[in-house]
Amino acid sequence: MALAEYKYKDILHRCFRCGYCKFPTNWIDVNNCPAYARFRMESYSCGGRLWLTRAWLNGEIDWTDHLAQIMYSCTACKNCEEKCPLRFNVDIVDMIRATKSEMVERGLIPSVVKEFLENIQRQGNPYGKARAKRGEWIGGTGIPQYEGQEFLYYVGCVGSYDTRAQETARTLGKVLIKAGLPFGVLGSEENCDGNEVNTLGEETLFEMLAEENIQKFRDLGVTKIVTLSPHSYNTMKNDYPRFDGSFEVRHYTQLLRDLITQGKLNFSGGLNARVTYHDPCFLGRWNGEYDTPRQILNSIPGIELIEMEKNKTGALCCGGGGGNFYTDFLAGSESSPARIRAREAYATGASILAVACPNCMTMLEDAVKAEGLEGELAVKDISEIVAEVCGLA
Amino acid sequence: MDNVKKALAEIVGEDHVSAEPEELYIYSYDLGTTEPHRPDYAVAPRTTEEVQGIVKLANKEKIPVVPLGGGLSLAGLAVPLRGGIALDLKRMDTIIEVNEKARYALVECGVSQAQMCSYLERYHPTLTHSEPGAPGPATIGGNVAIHGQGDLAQPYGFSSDMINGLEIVLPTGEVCRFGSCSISAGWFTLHPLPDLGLFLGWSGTTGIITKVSLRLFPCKRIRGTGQFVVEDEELVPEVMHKLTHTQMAEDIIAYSQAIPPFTSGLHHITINIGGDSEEELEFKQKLLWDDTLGEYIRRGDGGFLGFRRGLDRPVVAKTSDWRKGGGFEYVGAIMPVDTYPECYRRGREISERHDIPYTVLGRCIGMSHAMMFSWTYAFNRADPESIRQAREALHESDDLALELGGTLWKPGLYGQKLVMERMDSNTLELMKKVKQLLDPNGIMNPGNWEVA
Amino acid sequence: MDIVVCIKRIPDTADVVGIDASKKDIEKDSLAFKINDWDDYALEAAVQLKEKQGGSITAVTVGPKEWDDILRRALAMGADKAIRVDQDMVTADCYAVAKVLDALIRDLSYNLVLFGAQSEDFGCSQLGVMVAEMLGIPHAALAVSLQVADGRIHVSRELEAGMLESYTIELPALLTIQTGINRPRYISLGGIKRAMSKELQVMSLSDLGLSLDTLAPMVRLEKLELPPRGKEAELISGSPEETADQLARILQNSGIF
Amino acid sequence: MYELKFDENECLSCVTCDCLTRCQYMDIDKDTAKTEMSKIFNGEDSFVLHDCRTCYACEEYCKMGNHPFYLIVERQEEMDIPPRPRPLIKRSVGIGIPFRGEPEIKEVKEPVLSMGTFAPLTNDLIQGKLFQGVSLISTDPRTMFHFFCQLMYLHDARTSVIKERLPKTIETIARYNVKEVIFFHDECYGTFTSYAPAVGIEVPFKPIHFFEYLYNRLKELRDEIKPLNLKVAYQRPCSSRLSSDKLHLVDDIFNLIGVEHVKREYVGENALCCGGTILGQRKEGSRQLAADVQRRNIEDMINAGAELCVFNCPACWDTLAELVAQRGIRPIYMSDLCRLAIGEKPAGWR
Repeated sequence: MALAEYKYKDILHRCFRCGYCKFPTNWIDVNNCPAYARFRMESYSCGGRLWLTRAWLNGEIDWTDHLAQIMYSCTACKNCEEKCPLRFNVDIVDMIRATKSEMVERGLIPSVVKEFLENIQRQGNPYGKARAKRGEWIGGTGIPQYEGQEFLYYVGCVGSYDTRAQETARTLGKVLIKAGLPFGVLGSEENCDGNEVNTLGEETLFEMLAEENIQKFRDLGVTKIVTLSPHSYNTMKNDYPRFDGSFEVRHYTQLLRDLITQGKLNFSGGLNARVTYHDPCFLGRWNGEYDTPRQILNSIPGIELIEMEKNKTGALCCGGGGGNFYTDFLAGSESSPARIRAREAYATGASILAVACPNCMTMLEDAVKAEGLEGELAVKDISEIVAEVCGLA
Repeated sequence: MDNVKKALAEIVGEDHVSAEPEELYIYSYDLGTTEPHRPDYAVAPRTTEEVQGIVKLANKEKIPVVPLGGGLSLAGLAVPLRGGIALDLKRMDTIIEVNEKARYALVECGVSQAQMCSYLERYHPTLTHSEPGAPGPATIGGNVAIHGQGDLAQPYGFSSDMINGLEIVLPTGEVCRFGSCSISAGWFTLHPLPDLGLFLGWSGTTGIITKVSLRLFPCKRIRGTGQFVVEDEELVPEVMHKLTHTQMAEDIIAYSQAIPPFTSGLHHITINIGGDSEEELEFKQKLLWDDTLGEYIRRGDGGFLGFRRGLDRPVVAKTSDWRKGGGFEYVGAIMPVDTYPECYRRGREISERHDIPYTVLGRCIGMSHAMMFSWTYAFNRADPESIRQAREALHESDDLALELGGTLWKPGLYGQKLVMERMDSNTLELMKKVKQLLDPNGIMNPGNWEVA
Repeated sequence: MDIVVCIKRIPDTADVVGIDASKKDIEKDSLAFKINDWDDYALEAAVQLKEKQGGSITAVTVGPKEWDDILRRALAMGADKAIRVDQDMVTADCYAVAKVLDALIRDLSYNLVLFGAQSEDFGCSQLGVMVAEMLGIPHAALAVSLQVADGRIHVSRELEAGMLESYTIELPALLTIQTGINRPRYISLGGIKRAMSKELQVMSLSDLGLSLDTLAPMVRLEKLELPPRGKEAELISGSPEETADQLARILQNSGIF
Repeated sequence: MYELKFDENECLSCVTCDCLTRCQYMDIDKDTAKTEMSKIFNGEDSFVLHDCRTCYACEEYCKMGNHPFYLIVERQEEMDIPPRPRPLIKRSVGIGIPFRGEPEIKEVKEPVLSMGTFAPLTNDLIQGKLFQGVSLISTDPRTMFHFFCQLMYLHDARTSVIKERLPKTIETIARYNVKEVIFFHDECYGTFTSYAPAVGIEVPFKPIHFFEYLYNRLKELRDEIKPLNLKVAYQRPCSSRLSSDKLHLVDDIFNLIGVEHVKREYVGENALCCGGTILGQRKEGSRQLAADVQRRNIEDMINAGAELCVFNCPACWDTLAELVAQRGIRPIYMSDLCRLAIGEKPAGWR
C-alpha cells in the first residue's frame, strides 16, 4: 500500500477537516488559505488536501492532473499551522510537501512543475534561462564579484532573472555599497538555493542543490550571507545546517536595520507617504520576523505606517510561494490571493505597498495592474524605499 | 450529463462548478460516521439569483440539490444520498447590515460563526449573537436551519427563535421573503404576518435559506465563565432549575466526561455571566454562587471552582483528537431537564459497552424549559471497527433519547425514521403534503424526512 | 514485447549560441545538455507499452562518456538495459550513425524499435527511417498514436493540416515518434540514483566490426555561421485583403520582378 | 501507621498559644485557644476544625515544635469535617493519580532539580546560566504525578491520601540514588523536611530549597549581576510556612540582585494566603473572603509602591498573577527575576 511509505501515515487520518485552517488569526474572513480563497471549494482547503492525500494513498481515488494541481496550489504559507487547533499542526505544511514528493517520485506532476524542476536541473533557475546570463542584472552598477569579502550578497533566481526583481537586486546592491559594506555577489556562478524545489517535493534535487551551494560557499570562504529573498534566507537558515552548512544568514532587512542603527546608512531626506507593509510568509510565519521591516519603515521620517487588517501571523499570502510565482495555479481571477491582497492594501488608504520579497514584488505588482490601481498604489521593495531616502533612487 | 455542467458553469462561472473526482470525493463525506455518497457536481454559488438558476436547472433535469454551509452537522444531513448537486453556500458570506438600534444582523446564509463573532467584536462591541460553540466555519444559515442552540440559549432559546426574517429559494426556484422584510425594507421582525414557517428543521428538504436576519443581544463589557461541580447527577436538574430562576446567566451547561480521569463521574456546570461593571458582575456572582448555590456548598454536595474572565469563542474542535483518531460524532436530543440523571447513567452504559470514553453534555434551553442533551462518541478515522462501534453507540443513543420521552435534534436517517415511526399520522400526512406542495419534483436533499 | 529505443544528447542552448573556433560546431563549454525532446516522448511511449504488455526496453545511444547521463535517465524512466557505443559522431551525418545503429540493433532481440522523429540540433529526421531500411523492417515516421495487438501495431501518422494516416504494421517494425503522443513523466534525481544499479553496457565500434574509416559520411558539414542580421522589418496589419494589397505593392516596387 | 508525633503536654505548658491566637482568619483569645486545642487533641469537636482556612500559618506560629495544623487536618478527616465540598476533594484526589506511563529513571549527575508536578513550566523557566549543569527530573507532564509530594491534600482533610502515596513518591525519587535533590516548589521541600518527619516517613535524600540553590548560584555569578533597582513585593506561599528557617533567603536574594523588598503589612509571618483554596471552601462567605483577602493583599502591595510581585508557587500564580497585573503590578517568577539580574531575558518578558 502506498500509504505505508508516506512519512506521516500515522497522523494523516487525524485531520478532522473542521476548517479552522482557512481563517486569519483574527477570524475576520475565511480567505486566509490562498488556494481556498482562490477556488472556494472544500477540496482546495488545507483539510481537503490532507483528506485527498489519504484517499489517494488509500487507493480510494486515482492520481489525476486535477489532484496534482490541488496539491501544488498549496503555497506553503503556514496559515494552516497558525490556526489548526490540533497538536499535529506544526507538521501540516510538511505533510503536503510529502504528498508532493510522493507524486514527484512517481513522475506524476503537472507539466508546468516538471518544466520548473527540469529547468533548475539544467540551468539552475526555474525560467530555464542560460546560467551564463545569471549575472546580467548587475549591469553597470559596480556591484563587486565575491572574492572573500565579509558578506556574500545572495540574490536568488527571481532577483537574478525577473526584470522587475532585477531592479530590486540592483537597488539593494547600491544601498549596500553606500553603507560601505564589504560584500560581493556570485553573478553567473550563483545557483538556485532550492527552497522552492524543497516545497515542491523534489527532495533529492534539493539535497544536491544545498550540498553544491554549501561546498561552493565553503570553497570561497563564505561565513556571512545576506539574502535578497526570504525564501533563500529560510532554506539557508533552517535547512542547510542539516547538510552541515552552517553560516550566519540574514535577510537584507535585518542587515539594513543594523546599518541604520549603527549610523552607517543615514537618510538625506524623508518620505511623506502612507505606507502599508505586507509580511512575506517565509519571513513572518516561517521565521517569526515581523518587527525588523517595520522598524526600518518607522525610522524613515515622514512615513505613516498603516497596518492592513490581516497582518503578521494573520497576513494573507501573496500566492507566490510553493513555486506558484511560476506555476500560477492561483492566477486568473479577482479572487487570486494577490488581487485580494492588493485590494486590502488599497483599502488602507496607503499609496505605497511595501514588500520585502521578490516573489511578493512580482505577484503584487501584477495584481495592482490587474486591479487597475497602477497610478494609485505603488509596490515598492523596502530596499527601494531606503534607497530613495538615501538619495540613491 | 455534460450539458448540465455547461449550464451550471454559465450560472456560477467556470471556477465554481466541478465534476472532478476530487471535489466529488470531498463533498461526499460528513465529518462523522455517516457512509459517504458521491454527488455528481459540486457548485459554489455567490448570489441568490445564482441559487435560483441552479434550482430551476435541477428541476428541469430532475437532479437532487443538497445545500450545505460548513457541512459540520455531524449527522450526515449534507451527504448527497441520491447524488446530484452539492450546493456549497459558503461563498455567500456578506454581512449585509448590522442595525444597532433594533439589535439585528442581516447576513447571507454562508457567513461563518467565527466571522460573525470577529465582526461584532470589532465593529459593534455592545452586541453579540448566540454562538453555538461549533467550529468557526459553521455558518449562520446552517445553524438556524437545524434549530441549533448557542451560548445565549438559556435566556433566549433556540437560534431559530432568534430570527427576524428569512429569504428562501423555494424548491421550484422562486424567492420568498418571510417577516417584515416581505412588506418593507426593515428586517426587524418575523412575526406577526401569516406564519409560513416551513423551512427550519427540514434539513434543507423544503428550500434553501439564502438570507437570515438574526437577533443580536446586549454584550456586556466583562464576560466570563464560572464552574460549579457536583458528584451526584440527581442534583443537576434542581441546580439548573434554581440557577434559571435568577435570570442572571447567559449560558448554563452541565457536562460529564471520562477523560481526563479526575473529572470522571463528576458533573461540571459552567455558567456564563456578563457585567458592564465590577459591581454588576459581583452582584450576579453573589446571587449565583452564594445565594443560590450556597446551600450545596455548605452541605459539601457541590463546589465552586472559580470564575474565569473572557469567553473562548469559537470553541476549539479538540474533541476530535482525543483518541488521536481525527473524528467524533454526537447524538443531540431535546430532553426535559429532569431526565439528565437517566440520560447520563444510560449514556455511560452505552459508551462502556462500545469501549468509548463517555462524554455527555446538557445545555439548558430557556428557563429549564428543556435542554439539549448530547452523547458524544470519538472514533479513529483510520480504524473502521472504531467507526462501526461509534455508529452503533449513536443509534442506541437515538433509541434511548426517544425511550426517555425526548425528541431528536437534527437526526440523521436512522433518527428520522425513529421520529417518523412515533409521529402521529395526521402530522406526518401534513408533512408529506407540504413537501409535495413545495418540492413537486422531489429534488431538495432527497432521502431526508421522506414520509413513506 | 522487447523494445529498443535510440536516444540522443543535445545542448540546451537557452538562446545563447556562438560558433566555436572550428567553425563547424557551436560553442559548448558553458552549455547544459539534455535528452532530445522527441526521444523523451519515444521513451515514454516504450515505458507505457511495457506497463501494458510487459517485456523489456533497451535504451541505446552513440556518443562519448558524458552521454551516459541520458541513458541513466532512460533507466530511471523504466528502461531495463542501456547500451552506449563509445564514439563521438556529432559531426558525422545520419548515414554514418545509421550504419552504427544498424550493426548494433541487428544483434539484439526486438519486436519494436523507436526513434524520436527528429533532433532539436540538426533536425534531419532521417536517422530512424535509414536504420529501418538497413534492418529491412517496415517503419512509419511521425507516429502520433500507437496500439499493439496480437503481433501487430496500429499506428497513426501525422500529415499536414491535422490529417492523420493510419496503418497496421506487422512486427518487428520501427517507428519515429512525434511530440504530443503522450506526456513524458518527470524523472526525479532520486529516481536516477535508484536506477544506478541497472546495467549500462559500453561498446566500441570494433565490437560491432566497424571502424571510423568504413563510415564515410555521404554529407559533410563544411561551415557553420549565424544568419546575417536583417536591416529593417515592416509589420503589415489590417484585414487579409488590406495586408495582401500592401504586400503586393511592396513586392512590385522592390523590383524583384 | 505513620502516627503524627504530637505532645499535648507541650500545648498545656505553652504560654502564648500563638497557634490560634495569631490566626489571621479566626479571632481567638488565649483561654479559648487553650480549651479548643485540648478538645482537638482529645478528639472532640471544635469550631476551629470548621473555621480553619488551611493557610498552614499555625505550623509556623507554634514555637513548641508541635504540629497544630497537621493535627487539625487529621481530626477534620477523622470527624469528616472537610473544609472543601466532596466533589472538589474527589476531583483533586483524582488529579494526583498519574495518567499514563511509568517515569523513565535515567542516570543523573548532581545537582539535581525536581520540577514535581510543574513539568510544563520547565521550558519557560529553567533556562540560562542559572541552571547550567543542572540535571532535571520530572519534566514529562504525563508522568510528573509519580513525583507528586501530595501535600496539597492538607487543604482537603485527606492526610490518609498523603500517607498512602507519599512513600511511593519518595521511593521513585530515591531510585535516582542522588544524595541531594533541589525541589522547585516550597510544598515539596516542606513535605520532606516538615511533614514526613512529623509522621515518621523516612526521607533517604537531603532536600535543598530552590531559593538556596538560586542564592548560591547567584553568588557564583556575582560579577555578572547588574542591580535591578526595582521595588518588589513577595507573594509568600502557604507551604513556605513549613520551612520558615529558609524564609530569609528571599531577602538575601533581593539584596544580592539590588531590588528593594517594599515594606508592607502582609509580609513574613503576616503574609496573606492567595485565596485559591479559600474560594471553594464550604464555610459560608468563603468566596467573598477569598476576594477580600486578595484585595487586601494587592492593595497592600500597591500602597507599598511595589512594581513587581514575585511568585514561586504556580498555584499562587494562577490565582493572583492576572489580578496583580490588572492593578499595574507585573507578576514574575523568582527564578526569572534572578535571570533578569544577570542580563538574561526571561520568556515573554518585554
